[in-house]
Amino acid sequence: MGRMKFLCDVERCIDCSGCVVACKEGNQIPVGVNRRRVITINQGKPGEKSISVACMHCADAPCIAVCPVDAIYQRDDGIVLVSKETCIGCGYCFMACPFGAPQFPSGQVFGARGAMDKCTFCAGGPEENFSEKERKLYGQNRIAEGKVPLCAAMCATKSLLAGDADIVADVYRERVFKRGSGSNAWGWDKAYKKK
Amino acid sequence: MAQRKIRISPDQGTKTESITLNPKVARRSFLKLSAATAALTGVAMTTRMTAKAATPAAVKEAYPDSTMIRSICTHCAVGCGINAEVQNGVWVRQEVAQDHPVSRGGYCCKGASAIDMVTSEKRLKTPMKRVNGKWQKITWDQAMDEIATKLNSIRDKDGPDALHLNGSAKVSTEMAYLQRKFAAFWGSNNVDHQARI
Amino acid sequence: MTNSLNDMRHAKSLIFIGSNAAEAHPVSMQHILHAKEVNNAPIIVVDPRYTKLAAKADEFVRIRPGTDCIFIMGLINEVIQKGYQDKEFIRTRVAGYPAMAEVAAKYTPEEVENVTGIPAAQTIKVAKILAMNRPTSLTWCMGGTQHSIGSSITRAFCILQLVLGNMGKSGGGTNIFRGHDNVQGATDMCVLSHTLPGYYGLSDGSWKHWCRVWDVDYDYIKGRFKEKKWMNAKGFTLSRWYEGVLQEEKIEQYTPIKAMIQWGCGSNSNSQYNRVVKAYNKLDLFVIVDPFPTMAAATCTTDNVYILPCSSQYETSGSVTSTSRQIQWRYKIVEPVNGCRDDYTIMKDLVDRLGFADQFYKNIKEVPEDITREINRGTLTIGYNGQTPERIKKHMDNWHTFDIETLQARGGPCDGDYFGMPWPCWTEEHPGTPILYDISKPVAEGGLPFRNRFGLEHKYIQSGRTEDLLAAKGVYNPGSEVKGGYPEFKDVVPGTNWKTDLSQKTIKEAIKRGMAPFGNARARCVVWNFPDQIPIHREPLHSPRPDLIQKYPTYEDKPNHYRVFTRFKSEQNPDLAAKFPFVLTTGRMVEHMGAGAETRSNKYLSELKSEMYAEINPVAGNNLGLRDGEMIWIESPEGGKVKVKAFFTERVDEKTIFMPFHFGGVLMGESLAGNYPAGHAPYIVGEPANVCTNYGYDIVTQIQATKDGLCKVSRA
Amino acid sequence: MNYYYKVIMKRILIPACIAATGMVAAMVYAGTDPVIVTPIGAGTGTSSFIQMNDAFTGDWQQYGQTFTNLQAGLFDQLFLVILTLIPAVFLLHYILIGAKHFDHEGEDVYFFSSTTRLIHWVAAVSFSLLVVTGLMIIFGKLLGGGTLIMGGRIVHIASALVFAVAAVFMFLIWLKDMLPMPYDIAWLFIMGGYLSKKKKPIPAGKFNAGQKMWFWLATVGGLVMAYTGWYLYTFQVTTDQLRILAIIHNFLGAAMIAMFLVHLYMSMFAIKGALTSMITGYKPREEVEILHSRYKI
Repeated sequence: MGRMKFLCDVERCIDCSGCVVACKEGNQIPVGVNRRRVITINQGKPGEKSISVACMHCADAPCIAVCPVDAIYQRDDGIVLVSKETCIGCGYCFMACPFGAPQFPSGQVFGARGAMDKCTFCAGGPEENFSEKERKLYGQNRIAEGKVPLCAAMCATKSLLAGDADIVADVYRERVFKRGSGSNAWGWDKAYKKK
Repeated sequence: MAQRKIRISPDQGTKTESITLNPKVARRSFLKLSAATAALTGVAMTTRMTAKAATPAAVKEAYPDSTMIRSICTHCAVGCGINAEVQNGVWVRQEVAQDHPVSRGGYCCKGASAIDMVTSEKRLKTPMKRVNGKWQKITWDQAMDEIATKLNSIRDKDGPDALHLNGSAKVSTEMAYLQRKFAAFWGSNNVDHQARI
Repeated sequence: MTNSLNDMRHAKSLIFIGSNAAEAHPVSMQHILHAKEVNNAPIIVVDPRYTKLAAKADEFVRIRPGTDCIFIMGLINEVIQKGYQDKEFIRTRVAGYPAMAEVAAKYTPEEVENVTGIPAAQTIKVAKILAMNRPTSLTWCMGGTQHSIGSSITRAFCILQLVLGNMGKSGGGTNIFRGHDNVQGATDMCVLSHTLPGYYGLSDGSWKHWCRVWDVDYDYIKGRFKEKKWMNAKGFTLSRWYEGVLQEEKIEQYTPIKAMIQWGCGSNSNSQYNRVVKAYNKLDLFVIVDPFPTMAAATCTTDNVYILPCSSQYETSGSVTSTSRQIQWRYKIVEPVNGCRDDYTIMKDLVDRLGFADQFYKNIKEVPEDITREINRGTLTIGYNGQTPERIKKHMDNWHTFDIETLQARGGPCDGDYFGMPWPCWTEEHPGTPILYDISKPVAEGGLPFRNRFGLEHKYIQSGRTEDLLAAKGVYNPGSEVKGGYPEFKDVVPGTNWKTDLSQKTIKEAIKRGMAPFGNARARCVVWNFPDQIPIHREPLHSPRPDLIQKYPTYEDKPNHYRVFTRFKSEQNPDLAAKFPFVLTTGRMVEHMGAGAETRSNKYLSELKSEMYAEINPVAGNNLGLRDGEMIWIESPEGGKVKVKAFFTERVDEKTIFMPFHFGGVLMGESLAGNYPAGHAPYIVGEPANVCTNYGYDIVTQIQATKDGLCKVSRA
Repeated sequence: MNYYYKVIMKRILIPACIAATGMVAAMVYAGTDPVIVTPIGAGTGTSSFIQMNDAFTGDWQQYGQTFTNLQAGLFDQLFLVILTLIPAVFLLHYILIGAKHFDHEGEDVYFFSSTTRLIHWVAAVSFSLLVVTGLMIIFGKLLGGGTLIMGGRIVHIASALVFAVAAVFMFLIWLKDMLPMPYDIAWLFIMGGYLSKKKKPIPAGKFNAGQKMWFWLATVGGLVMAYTGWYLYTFQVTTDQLRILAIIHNFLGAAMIAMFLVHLYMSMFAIKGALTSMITGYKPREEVEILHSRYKI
């Protein structure tokens, strides 16, 4: 059983924002919504580290637990998706998320938040695969095409890994082994430890 | 003009497995990504990106009848490969050039939005001329006629060295060559490009 | 680059000087980090700024801008003092080494510390790291070249690699990362005012060679010039063409510049940009050819300005040469959009109307393939002759067959070729040369000795013996007929040499005999045709260390430097540093490119980095009473000033201000957003940093010195 | 779900404390600027990971987890309990003790001025909408979410604006009568006399202690709700602050809904004709003399 996961290799991330723009351009996301972001700590000092983060598609996703309308659901391959037509934009998922993944474009009335938008692992949404509606609401459905999410595929230094958890872990383990040192994968304890 | 259309068939994976679907998404049957990872191993940096359809019926192309055309990113000199998915003469999607030997599908933020060079709303649409401090749209013929007339009169009056041509490192090698050749045929060495700075 | 990006995977150590690959060439980091992870290669970053690349480095060396030469010469000295130098390599393949070593001996680690600010211990440490981890890949970019002694600095880099014996080796080499996507190709085609395509120069022989290639009469071309002497005279350059318009400095040309065509060139990458703007408004005719309106369009207040919307490179086809000298083909993805026209069409339209189309397009019927063929025919010096359009396309179609480690095709239609046939690619069967000056391979398989560029006249005293420039006995590519140095090939076809024999028989003959057409020689440490024959340090024109000017003075003023008087000594004023206490340096950021016309017209990139800023150290900022995020004025000694946001960061040290140079659309505090054609102003505008970059040009190349100027800062 | 349940049992004290101290905390928190990157000295792998977490979402372990646990397991149940238990108690009260009847034929006292009534009804309508739409959001999954609930959210925001204004006016016009008095304690001891069927004068001024409690909750609490709600609407605070604000909003909302139900029962069922007084402005003299015995007519 495949289980999709993200992993950002902190040692390799160079803060080029390739993943961010790949996601935005590929899924035609409005300006202001960041499904994926890169942050840098200790900028300009020794110990500067960057990391790219989006929805981690957690095993026991807090967002699903707090959603008052059950708009968020998890597929069997672990991908957490939101139904934009069910979402009411309350923002609880944002408060529950350890990664700051849920994003809210401005809605029509009072500028209140519209339906939540977040990383789909490039797996579209609950609409029919490749339908115009799916593309408009959620962007590409690359998983249905058998392709890797854009951010990971376009990562300049192959820092961001995405895909079957076992393979991602293998690749990362191999890297850490080659380096002779290294730390754990960032975010994995929070996102995936419960299963 | 050269326009070769290339079709690239995706790598076929070896592993395939059917999966039980979440009741919520039961009506969709999607692919099992046996190794859907853009991960590169630390040793070989090879890409394992294999996928196989669960059932042939489930696979419907995102952009039917599209063709894949290869190009090279126009930003920096690394020369990252670009796979452009074109449907009915429209560039619909920038695909990942995972098998390009230098970039291995990698892009920085500029390269990841290469398609924007073509789709940007800010692209100029017609030749323009400044008249009384205002930009005025003119036709190509008018623009080229006026420019050529003025160039010729400057050449006659002041000589060929009264023109300076700033060429470009953003054009193709062929075009760069034409720019240098143009200066030679025009009769001046006043030609230069960004490599100077 | 002598090697390729992929070859950097084999480096055992990497040193970057004035290069921020993580921001300027992010994808190259894939290979650089591979070397770091797999080979445990230490990465040394020498930069005034703690860049994003430095964040990945093992050793960060903070250097004062403009002192690269003395640091490298100090390293060379340290290498020699400790006996780390590759004695065999120097004996057999390097010329002028003793004279160079004598000069380097002056640059002790302590002197280096005094001038550059790098602790002596660190210089010693870096020398040891480089010596212990060979081969070293050395990379520089504009941080190494944009100085008044840029040409000396780059030569120092090369000499360091020669002394360490890192040239012609996998994992070694001098790997200069070029900036724009086709800056290598355009440079090879010499859109340059001092040479004809293929670096032939401007001599009569060169003109005659190219007239043969173009199939036109030499006299016809001569007739196109005002007088013959202008054919051989270097023209104005991109960095100082505006002096030809303004005439504020003495120009050496019979007429001022009256007309300007700016084709795919964002203007705000020019230093002294406010003076460039002045020149724009003095022109009788100004034509801008670009897909996006550049800042040049917005700065003009006069009429007689035309904008021609050309298509992007994705809407046309042609070859492009990457920094690894690989030639790749861009297929046309879509037809030009929105009524734009591609470059070739615009050129054709123009040439037709100017009335020399029949001569100009004599051999060009199919565009662009026939142009490629003409390039193949004429550009013999650097081996552009094997890369026929058919072969380039074949490589593109089969790029998946190339091995990532060696870049050589394994099987398939391109079997044995190196990706993109890195030049020199001597014949249509030649696989390309992946590593320059590599004598471990036969010439026919991509090997190459050093070029015998300067004949046999010059002699050196080497190890007590007098030697010419040819390589020592025993240094040759496998299969070479001559087992040692040999001069270049000529008179295979009588009256021609390998560079001018259009039948290419000379080249083929050389390859057949296992030899390089350009001979087998030594690399020079002494360049007798440069003002400084051996690289020495000279203080920047605007030096923040007045006490050093006496000891390291700059050059004498140079009249007729690319047709314009250029100040050196008269510009170097020791009193300046008191009034302008900060060193101003500029650089790239990853989100934008060049002058930014393209990237600032991209909504996603504009969103990522939407404001112009100046990096200032918190200590310096607090001493000036500034707050982070406050607007400040930065002023140059020439009177250029920009109003930008202060960004407090420890990336820069307390004496340095850094600005990215991609912004435009605002000039000295005034927004020009309204001057763009309606609806085509970029999403974001900002002050161009180059309004503030100082006067100063390289003595040889006239590259502008944007990295080591002075400035002062005040609250806006 | 089970997991969260356990955690709630363990952590029931923490949220209670937060709710208690939260109002003050929220004021302090919401005033500070959101910090995106906290530069702390060079870190080892682990410490830089902690910094990264902070940069993304603040201290998730402390606040995020608490919010998640409360929202996932407690809030909807708390509201369910309030919505069922309180009406059930009142039903019992209605059956066992029954409503109080006062003589509506006799003399009436002019009790509420027209301005007062207007403001009351503006507040009442907007507050009812807030309650209804608030409950719609809380029980959104029963209604299927989507446009209906999204619309509910919009109405919630709109009514909140109206209510916030009305609450200020209510506060000003009733403040004098709503100040706590010593006899309010006596009122509380006898539970306002609602547990007895006897018509005995009850110690209360113009408003009794129960009404005072409702007043303070509705006005001050309402303004706290408006304040927290404003940030839940704009999101212009750090994530940690948002979490605290959301917790306060929910707990306080629960309390307000509970008091709202009490108020509804009292005005519509427990005292016959009480509703009329807020419409006409007149109360029966007998009612005033019994239930508001200290009020000088």
